[in-house]
Amino acid sequence: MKKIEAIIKPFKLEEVKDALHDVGAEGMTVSEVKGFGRQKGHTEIYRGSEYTVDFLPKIKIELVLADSKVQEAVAAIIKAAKTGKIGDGKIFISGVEEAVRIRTEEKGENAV
Amino acid sequence: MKKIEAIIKPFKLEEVKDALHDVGAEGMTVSEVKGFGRQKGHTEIYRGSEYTVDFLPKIKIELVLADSKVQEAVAAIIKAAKTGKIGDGKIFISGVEEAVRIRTEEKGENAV
Amino acid sequence: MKKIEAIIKPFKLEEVKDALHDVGAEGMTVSEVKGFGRQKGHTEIYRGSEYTVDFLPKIKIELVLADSKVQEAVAAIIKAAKTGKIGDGKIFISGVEEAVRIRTEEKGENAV
Amino acid sequence: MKKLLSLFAFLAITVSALTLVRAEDPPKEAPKKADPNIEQRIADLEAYVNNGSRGADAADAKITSKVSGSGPGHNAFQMVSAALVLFMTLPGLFLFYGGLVRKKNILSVVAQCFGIAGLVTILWWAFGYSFVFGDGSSPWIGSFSKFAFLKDVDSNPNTNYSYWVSHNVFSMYQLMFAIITPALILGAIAERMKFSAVLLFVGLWMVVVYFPLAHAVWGIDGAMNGVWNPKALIKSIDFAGGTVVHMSSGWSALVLCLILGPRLGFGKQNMAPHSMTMCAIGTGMLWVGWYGFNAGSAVAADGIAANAFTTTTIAAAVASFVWAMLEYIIRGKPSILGFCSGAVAGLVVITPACGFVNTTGSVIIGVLAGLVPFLACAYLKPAFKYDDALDTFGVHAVGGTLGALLTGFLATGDVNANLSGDPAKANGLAKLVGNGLWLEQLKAMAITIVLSVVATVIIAYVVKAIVGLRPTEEDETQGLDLADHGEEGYHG
Amino acid sequence: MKKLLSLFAFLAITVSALTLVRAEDPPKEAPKKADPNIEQRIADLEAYVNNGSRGADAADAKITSKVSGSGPGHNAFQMVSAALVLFMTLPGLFLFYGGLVRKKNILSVVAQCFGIAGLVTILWWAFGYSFVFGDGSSPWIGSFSKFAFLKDVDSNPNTNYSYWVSHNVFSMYQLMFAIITPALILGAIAERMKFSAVLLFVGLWMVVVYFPLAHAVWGIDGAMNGVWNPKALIKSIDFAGGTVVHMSSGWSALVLCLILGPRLGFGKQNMAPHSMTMCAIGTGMLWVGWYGFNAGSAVAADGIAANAFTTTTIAAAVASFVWAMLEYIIRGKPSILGFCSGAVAGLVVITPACGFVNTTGSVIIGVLAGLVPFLACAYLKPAFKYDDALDTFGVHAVGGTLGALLTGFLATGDVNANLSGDPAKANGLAKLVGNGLWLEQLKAMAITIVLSVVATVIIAYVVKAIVGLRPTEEDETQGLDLADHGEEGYHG
Amino acid sequence: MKKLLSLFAFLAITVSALTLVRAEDPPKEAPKKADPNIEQRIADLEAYVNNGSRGADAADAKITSKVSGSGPGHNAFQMVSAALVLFMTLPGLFLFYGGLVRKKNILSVVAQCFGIAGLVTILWWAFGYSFVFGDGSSPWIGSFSKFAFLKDVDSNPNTNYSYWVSHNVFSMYQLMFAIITPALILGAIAERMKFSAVLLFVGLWMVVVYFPLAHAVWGIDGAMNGVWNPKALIKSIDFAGGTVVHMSSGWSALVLCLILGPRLGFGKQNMAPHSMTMCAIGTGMLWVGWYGFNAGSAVAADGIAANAFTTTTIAAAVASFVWAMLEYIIRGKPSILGFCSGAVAGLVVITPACGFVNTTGSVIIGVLAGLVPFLACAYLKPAFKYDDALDTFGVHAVGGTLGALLTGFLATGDVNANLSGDPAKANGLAKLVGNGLWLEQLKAMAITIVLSVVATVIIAYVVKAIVGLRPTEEDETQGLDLADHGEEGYHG
Ligand SMILES: Nc1ncnc2c1ncn2[C@@H]1O[C@H](COP(=O)(O)OP(=O)(O)O)[C@@H](O)[C@H]1O
Ligand SMILES: Nc1ncnc2c1ncn2[C@@H]1O[C@H](COP(=O)(O)OP(=O)(O)O)[C@@H](O)[C@H]1O
Ligand SMILES: Nc1ncnc2c1ncn2[C@@H]1O[C@H](COP(=O)(O)OP(=O)(O)O)[C@@H](O)[C@H]1O
Repeated sequence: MKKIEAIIKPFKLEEVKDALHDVGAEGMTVSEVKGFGRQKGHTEIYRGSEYTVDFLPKIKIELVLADSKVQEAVAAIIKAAKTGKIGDGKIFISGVEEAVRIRTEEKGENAV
Repeated sequence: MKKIEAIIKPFKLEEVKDALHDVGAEGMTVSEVKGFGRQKGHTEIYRGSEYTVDFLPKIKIELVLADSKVQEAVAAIIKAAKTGKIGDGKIFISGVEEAVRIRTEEKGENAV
Repeated sequence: MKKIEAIIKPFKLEEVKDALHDVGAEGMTVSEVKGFGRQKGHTEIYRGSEYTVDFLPKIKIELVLADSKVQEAVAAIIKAAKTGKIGDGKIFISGVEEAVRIRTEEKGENAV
Repeated sequence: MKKLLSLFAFLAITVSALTLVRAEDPPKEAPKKADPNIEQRIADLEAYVNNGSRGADAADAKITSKVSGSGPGHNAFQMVSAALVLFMTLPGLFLFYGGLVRKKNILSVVAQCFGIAGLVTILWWAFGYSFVFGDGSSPWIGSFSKFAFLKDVDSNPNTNYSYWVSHNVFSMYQLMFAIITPALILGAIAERMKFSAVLLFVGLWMVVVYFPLAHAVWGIDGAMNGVWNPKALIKSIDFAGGTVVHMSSGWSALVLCLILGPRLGFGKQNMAPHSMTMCAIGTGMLWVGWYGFNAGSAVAADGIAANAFTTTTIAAAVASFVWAMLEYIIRGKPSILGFCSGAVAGLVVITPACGFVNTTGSVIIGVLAGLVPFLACAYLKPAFKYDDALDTFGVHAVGGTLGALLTGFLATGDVNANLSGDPAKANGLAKLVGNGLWLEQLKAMAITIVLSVVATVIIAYVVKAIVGLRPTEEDETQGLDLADHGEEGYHG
Repeated sequence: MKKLLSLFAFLAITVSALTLVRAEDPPKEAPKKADPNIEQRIADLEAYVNNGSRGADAADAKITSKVSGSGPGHNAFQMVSAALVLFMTLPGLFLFYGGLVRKKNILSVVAQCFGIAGLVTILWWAFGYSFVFGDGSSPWIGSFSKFAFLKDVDSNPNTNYSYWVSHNVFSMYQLMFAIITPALILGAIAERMKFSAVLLFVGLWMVVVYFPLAHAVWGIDGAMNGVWNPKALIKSIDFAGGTVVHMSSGWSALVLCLILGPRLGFGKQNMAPHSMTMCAIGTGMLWVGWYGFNAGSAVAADGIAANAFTTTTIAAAVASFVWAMLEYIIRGKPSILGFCSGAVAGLVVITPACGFVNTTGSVIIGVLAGLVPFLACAYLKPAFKYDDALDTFGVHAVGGTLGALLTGFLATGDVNANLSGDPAKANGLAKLVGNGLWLEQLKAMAITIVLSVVATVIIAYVVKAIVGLRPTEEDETQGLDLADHGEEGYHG
Repeated sequence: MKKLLSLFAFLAITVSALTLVRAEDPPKEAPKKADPNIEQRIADLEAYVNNGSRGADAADAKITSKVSGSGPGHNAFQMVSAALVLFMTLPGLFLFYGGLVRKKNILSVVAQCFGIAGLVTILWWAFGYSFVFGDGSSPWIGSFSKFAFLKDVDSNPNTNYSYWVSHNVFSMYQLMFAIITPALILGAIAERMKFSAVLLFVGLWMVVVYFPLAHAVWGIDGAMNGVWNPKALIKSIDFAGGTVVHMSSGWSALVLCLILGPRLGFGKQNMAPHSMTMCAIGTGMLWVGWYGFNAGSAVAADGIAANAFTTTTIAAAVASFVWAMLEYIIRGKPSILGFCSGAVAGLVVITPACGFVNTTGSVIIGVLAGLVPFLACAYLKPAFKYDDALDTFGVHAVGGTLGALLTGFLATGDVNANLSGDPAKANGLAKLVGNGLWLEQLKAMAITIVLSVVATVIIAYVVKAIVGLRPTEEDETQGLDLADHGEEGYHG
């Protein structure tokens, strides 16, 4: 099993979710994160005080899935999340040794 | 060392934490996430506009621990988090190569 | 490629970010998390009800980078995040198999 | 659906019962009266400034008045006061309470407040106002039909209650009290009572508890209206609602929360307020709005209102400070919730007293209001383990009870001439002031508690039988916002 | 920069145009008048209590008055009312609307409300007030110069509009209406109109739509001022702004939102309110502030104000309850937004009627206000797929239109003697009340709709040509808070 | 504990000092006075409408009055005004300031505001009111004992300050000023001063700075009361508190923030407002409440109040617009904080002037209020690097100073006859108006600045010595909410 972590632009979440769903990903977990990268932030001024905000709002999607489905899922994410503008985000893939579904205690690929 | 990531129902956090503590897990990190899975979401209507909310609030617990403690910890999580109803969540286990305690710069299993 | 996950004290974020930037880390993703560890929490009393808050606000920094840069990055984080007081946090390192830049579809170390 | 049906049935029955009310006899042809002379005209104008009665107001008056309508200063004050009391509920109370619940239940508090506002207004219009302020029926209950559908409640003063405030404004002012009183109960049962059950409970409770009690205490021929009813059975006094508002809601709240049982996870899960900031905002609004509640209860912008304004300010500020300083001493940290609770407790305790006690009295009340409810919330509740979620009992029942009693000890004719007015002389109150009045107060308090407790038990079981009281475990766990209203308090 | 320049150009032109206004002729030397005698002095004092005219107020008066200035009760009420109407916009409306937008646009709503407050105040001071309430010019437009720069608008009453309220207070009270009206439009175009475009649009819209319309309806010599203008061309009535405020803003809002087009992602992305709690707070404040709006429109703390206060309360509460109960029946869950929308709809619909209908009329209005706008929001909008983001059209246009019409049917001289006063007799209104008035109402409604729609189309395209209407896609996606104001609503 | 002890010691000492105050001489037996005749009765009623004095108010009056108490319109207005000024602090100011701090310190701002409300009320009751408004002592300080414990402060007017407003209402109205003034200081020292230190500082500051200054400016025999004291030493004028409220708090704030030093991480960490939305809500409430502050300062609902209401509105709206438009020009984006700061600055600058300048004056003030404090906040503060966290100095000190000076130039007898009343003639003010008054203003300003600065230095070091000023680094880092109050602003 692999874990895909995708950092995407917030307003792309719905599309990416649908795309993943279409390729058979049945579960995923998302969180609100802040990203620092090439996309530059902005400056906010509050009266005399100026603050540079380097961190931009991003969404992180985590999903664990069988090795066989990884390529398809990555392709789906790219397709849905790409705007071509800087800041579109990254996808990271790493190995997962075991998965358990708490409700049924199923293990492995059956659990994801 | 292994990393356990458990996605659980929010109101189970206290119990899971206590259970993990009981089996000797001394540290963990939790975050608020949204989950998409078999458990269906709900629909919200604001005057004429209807929105389907597919993502449900979940809690993600991450803890890194020595290989030897993994089984016990997983069992503890399952025991505490299980309600038997859909949406109970998942546990994922993956490898961790190194751990460092910032304060002391201790490394490896001493650091977790 | 490796993934570094660092749990740090919230007010250290700016310093750690700058330190990482200085050693050439061009991207990172941060999230607000709650930590449970040796650092003890506090008690809040609302009229007659007392609540123990075990979870303390922490920041999690995730960054993926080439194997060669890991040591330097870890050192930078430790330097910037250390206060010497309990609760300074942890750094975890694990393997990443693949990385993709969504915008360009670049892969591997070019993508991080 | 069942729940909805029963609610509508309830409304329909009460309203249609009234359509049976026959038209009153046609007004008797009034004998032609004389115009006032110069002296009388001046006296009428002076009456306006002094909030006194016109020559034409006397039952047997032979003259008319050239200023027979409402008077601007008093009417303006009463309208603003009514708006302020509404402000106490919407948004004051729903912020004060809403800030203290968990995020998933914030909207349920809001919906309950709005729902009560709508429901009670309809009841009030249909027969509630008449039931409370329609005189000529009984000391314990007003006339069901006299002012039904607000018939004859127009812009002219009803001199039973005010010489210079429009009758319709008075009725709206009193409506705001009728709205906030049941809304106070919400604090005890927060986070675990179904919306349909809340509405049905409140509808019945108004009819059985509030309307009769308010009539007995404030109706011109009410059994416990010591100040205005020369034939009062109990010579107790309650300026702005220690018994009617705070004791009735507070004691009912205790009973209802016992019947309901504690929230799921009570004592185990962390149920800390989701927004103390919001609670503090609500407190500020309650305090400001309370001026309408207390000073407005003079039903005139006169010296009694001025006195009530003053004592209210002092009691609230002192109690807020005392409560927080007690925490400072005992726990080492003065809390925001302490300041807020103290302020509200001060306002509650001064409520029955504000128009009857002087400044010194208000300081004493402030100190005790910071102390006694603090003890109730901090020690009584944990000791008995009932889940009075937001301390309606601890603050309103304990505070209202304390206030009603203290009024008996501290009331003084110096600040309120009505305490030795004709009705008070007739029924004996005048002699009791400063001299055993507290015994009369005790009687009124006992009646209030008995009525509230007994009626609440019965109504609660009736409601339980019809629509059920609590949501499913799943709904309660998910939160009432989504379960009952299909919305979330915050997004994104 | 271009946008800014055009804004300033606009301001500069309008203001400097006025510097050309020549000084008025010197006031004619008034012939010496006699002091009032005792009888007259008493009559003047009675006039104060009754909100009537002094002897000296008559055009041909030969006596002076010893109470020739403003009167405390009325003036106090009017000042408080003005403050309440401001409270409706800042913070009432920006919370009500702001709670309904997404987090990234909350501040843009706030900024637009504040920006409008500043801009409209400047226009009002320079010439707007004069344009609306300066008489002697035309039935369709006020005098451009009579009260320019608020010249001669001092603390003495302008008896055209009130016997006892200071002229300057009246002008500030009316300013608050002029501020909230364009701010209502913001609901339809929320989240997708540039700040510069909003300001420019509002500036032009005030001059072309609001000022003329307000003059025609409320100016003493206005074409549609049935109550006060003996020569009214259309004998319609509008107590507190059904046409002037709600229809004008509501219909303009629809047109503008159609021209703007829907928000990016409309119908696809989840655009749920970022804080229903905030929306509910705003609703409570709007309701409370609306008492200033409606009762204050009597421009006196008199019986008409009292009536308006009462009908406003009932309509709001009933409509709130009805809207939510409709949802309960149809969807199974009464929503907080339903309670809030219903309350606001009730307030909108009663606005033109509040000083003219009785309690029964207000219940009818409450029921219909809960029903008709509900249908518009829940079914009309989805059917036609226009993006009236926060339902300005559904609530204000539909509600205002409904209210203006219902006023025609339900108005009754019983609660407002002015409906059969001298001007109303002169122009024929007196006969129309209860007897075909709705046809006059229809005329006024038609004129309001035509003016609003046509003018909005033209102004929108003018603004589009000068500064453009919409932000870039990137700005809209990022949110207007950062794009237009460089700030975020919440941190940390 | 130490801190707490010293606080209580402070309270105890001040209060017990008063118990030594001996009972006043028994009131002299008043000679029997005649009843008023018809003419006098009418004149008294006219006096009510005109806010004039009754025949019986004259020092040597030989007649009584039939309207000797308070008058409804004025009293109503004053009570509402007092409530509005309280609304400015709770919740207005704590939202305005609280929105601007970081999340971890929001409750500390709330607690400080509530704590001040409680503490100052107790001081006010014990001796503060007497110290300010008790006459007969000295031009620089009031009588310590005359009205101690609010003795003799009842519902009858104290004609030194108002003919028609109840004395107790006046005292509560002024209490609200005494509460908000030290609360303004909190803006400069936010996020880094211990709660115990804040309370102790404020307690001392009230006694040393506020009470004397308020007496000198507003006491009937105050040294700088140009309008009312025929023997004023300095003929300066200050309608609603440019010197007493804004300069005193603003200059003290600067000094205190310099002594405290900057927040940990100042200039390095991001300290952006945690909720600009909340700040904007607070601004709206401050604006609305300010009508009570400014118009209420007429202590009557008369033409002067009307004028103050008008100038306040215009100055606030214009300044808000100007500040934001300056940002628009200079930075390309008008900010919400700009609109808010401008509005508050406009309100501050018009405060001393509102009852003395006309509409044109208020426009000038509005423009300068948008400009000068903007420059102070945007350029002066960064240049000097002091950490005036929420710009109390930039807005209140700079604005108050500007306002006090502009009042000297723009005041005109046309809008306020008191500028040429008997006392003003006696002390020479009448001649100075429009003619060198600004020099007198300068004197008053200098005295205010010197007193504030010197006293603050001393008090700050005294407090530092007793309880210490700053929290530990750990506490400050964690946030004062948890450290000082054991609560968090938001959960879940
Ligand atoms: N090395 C990295 N490790 C973790 N997250 C990263 C890394 N690089 C980029 N990111 C995440 O991806 C987001 C987009 O990256 P950015 O450099 O701004 O744009 P792009 O990927 O289009 O070049 C960042 O905001 C950050 O959240
Ligand atoms: N493949 C997956 N990858 C990551 N998270 C998942 C995955 N599947 C499920 N989850 C997480 O687990 C939660 C519970 O899953 P769900 O399918 O609803 O119930 P159950 O696990 O009981 O079948 C989801 O809300 C989601 O957060
Ligand atoms: N085994 C672990 N797995 C995951 N996170 C951990 C673990 N141990 C500690 N942490 C995180 O590190 C933070 C600091 O740990 P703590 O034990 O309080 O202090 P220290 O690291 O200085 O001993 C914790 O709050 C938690 O977020």
